[in-house]
Amino acid sequence: MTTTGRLTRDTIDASALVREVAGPSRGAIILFLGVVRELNEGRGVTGIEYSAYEGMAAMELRVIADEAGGRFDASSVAIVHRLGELSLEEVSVGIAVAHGHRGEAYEVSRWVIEELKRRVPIWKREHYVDGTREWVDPTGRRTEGATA
Amino acid sequence: MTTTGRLTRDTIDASALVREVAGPSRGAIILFLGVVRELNEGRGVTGIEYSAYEGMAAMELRVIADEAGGRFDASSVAIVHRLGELSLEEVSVGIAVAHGHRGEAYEVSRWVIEELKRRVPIWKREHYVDGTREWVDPTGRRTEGATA
Amino acid sequence: MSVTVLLFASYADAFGAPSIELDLRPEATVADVLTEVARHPAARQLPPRPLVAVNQRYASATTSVRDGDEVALIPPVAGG
Amino acid sequence: MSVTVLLFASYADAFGAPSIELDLRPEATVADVLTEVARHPAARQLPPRPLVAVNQRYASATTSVRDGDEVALIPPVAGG
Repeated sequence: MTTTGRLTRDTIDASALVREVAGPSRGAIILFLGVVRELNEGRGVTGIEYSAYEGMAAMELRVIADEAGGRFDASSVAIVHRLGELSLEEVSVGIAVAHGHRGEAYEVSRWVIEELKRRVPIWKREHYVDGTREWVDPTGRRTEGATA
Repeated sequence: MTTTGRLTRDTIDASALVREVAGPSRGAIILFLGVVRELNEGRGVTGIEYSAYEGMAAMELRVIADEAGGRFDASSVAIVHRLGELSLEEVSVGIAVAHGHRGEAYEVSRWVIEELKRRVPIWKREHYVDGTREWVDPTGRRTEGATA
Repeated sequence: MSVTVLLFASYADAFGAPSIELDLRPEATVADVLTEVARHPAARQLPPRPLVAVNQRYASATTSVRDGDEVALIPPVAGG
Repeated sequence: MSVTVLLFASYADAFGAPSIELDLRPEATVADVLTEVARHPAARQLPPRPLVAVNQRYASATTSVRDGDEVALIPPVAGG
């Protein structure tokens, strides 16, 4: 059983991630890829800049991978999150899960991405077609310029 | 929006499948891979031989991809199923789904593999470590030698 | 009319052939196909009501079978 | 004691710095950290109770902060 979580500044290699979790006892592999989209809430995006509290984020990724591996017996999990400047269609996060059975593989995969979004200290600043940049706050609050 | 479904006798290229569905409007990609396992219901497996009613199976794969694409607006779906003799750890089926949102991508992916298993006329004969071979019947009935 | 019924996987093994020829009345249905198939000794190795496809689509008992149609018996599928 | 509080992303922008120094009483808690942070004019750009990590783990208001601990304010996370 493999469980790994890490940050990278390099392009994410999806095939390598799949190979990390594959094994002869695991008949189902799910790979989740998050990709930079051209539109977010109706605004044209040209790229995204990801940053992190690196030590803590790397540790949280490892903890999530370990917890996911233990949640369902014998699931292998590899998580990698990209940092730095990403262009459209680049992969920001890759999660590979392998399990003996597909139902569990789907469940683990979904759990990992939701936990990652909930607790790993990573931030993104979107760059828009109009030249502006803004930190994305999934809680819906605008941090900058929020004071009257 | 891409939707494709097909059979192949070649190794399934997971990265190529992902590229087929990727696009700047689709932020989430799910790749499902089915892999030949070394054990099935406690019996040691050395390989699997897949065969199909090829014309109908190819058509059903295309229909499932199209239905999946239409089920959730703007999802791209590529399905490929391998035929022939496969060794342990080889990929028997690959399903790539891309969507603007991950929730839908997971749902579509899961729906496709369940439909494929339910209705596409593909059969597999497992080869066991003891040298025997048997057609797998997921309905639990043994076809061969079932008569008294 | 004579209809060729395609056989696959365990069904082909049971019949020892990739297809069988059936002699059917002209206005036949899938139910007639199954009745004729059941006369064959090898049919004892099949389920009581095997799935049938006509022209590469799953058919019901009442689906018509015409001269020249592609008819197939579909063993329990096991893709994935 | 003096504690360095790490700032990231929008919080670093708000304070115009990657960290701030706080002067805390020796037996301090995360609640004390937040009270001191709130005195800073830039804190008006933060939520009322920002998340805090102590030694790279999420902390509650009652978590102790000791000399040498790594303290950080965590903006709403947006990974994925």
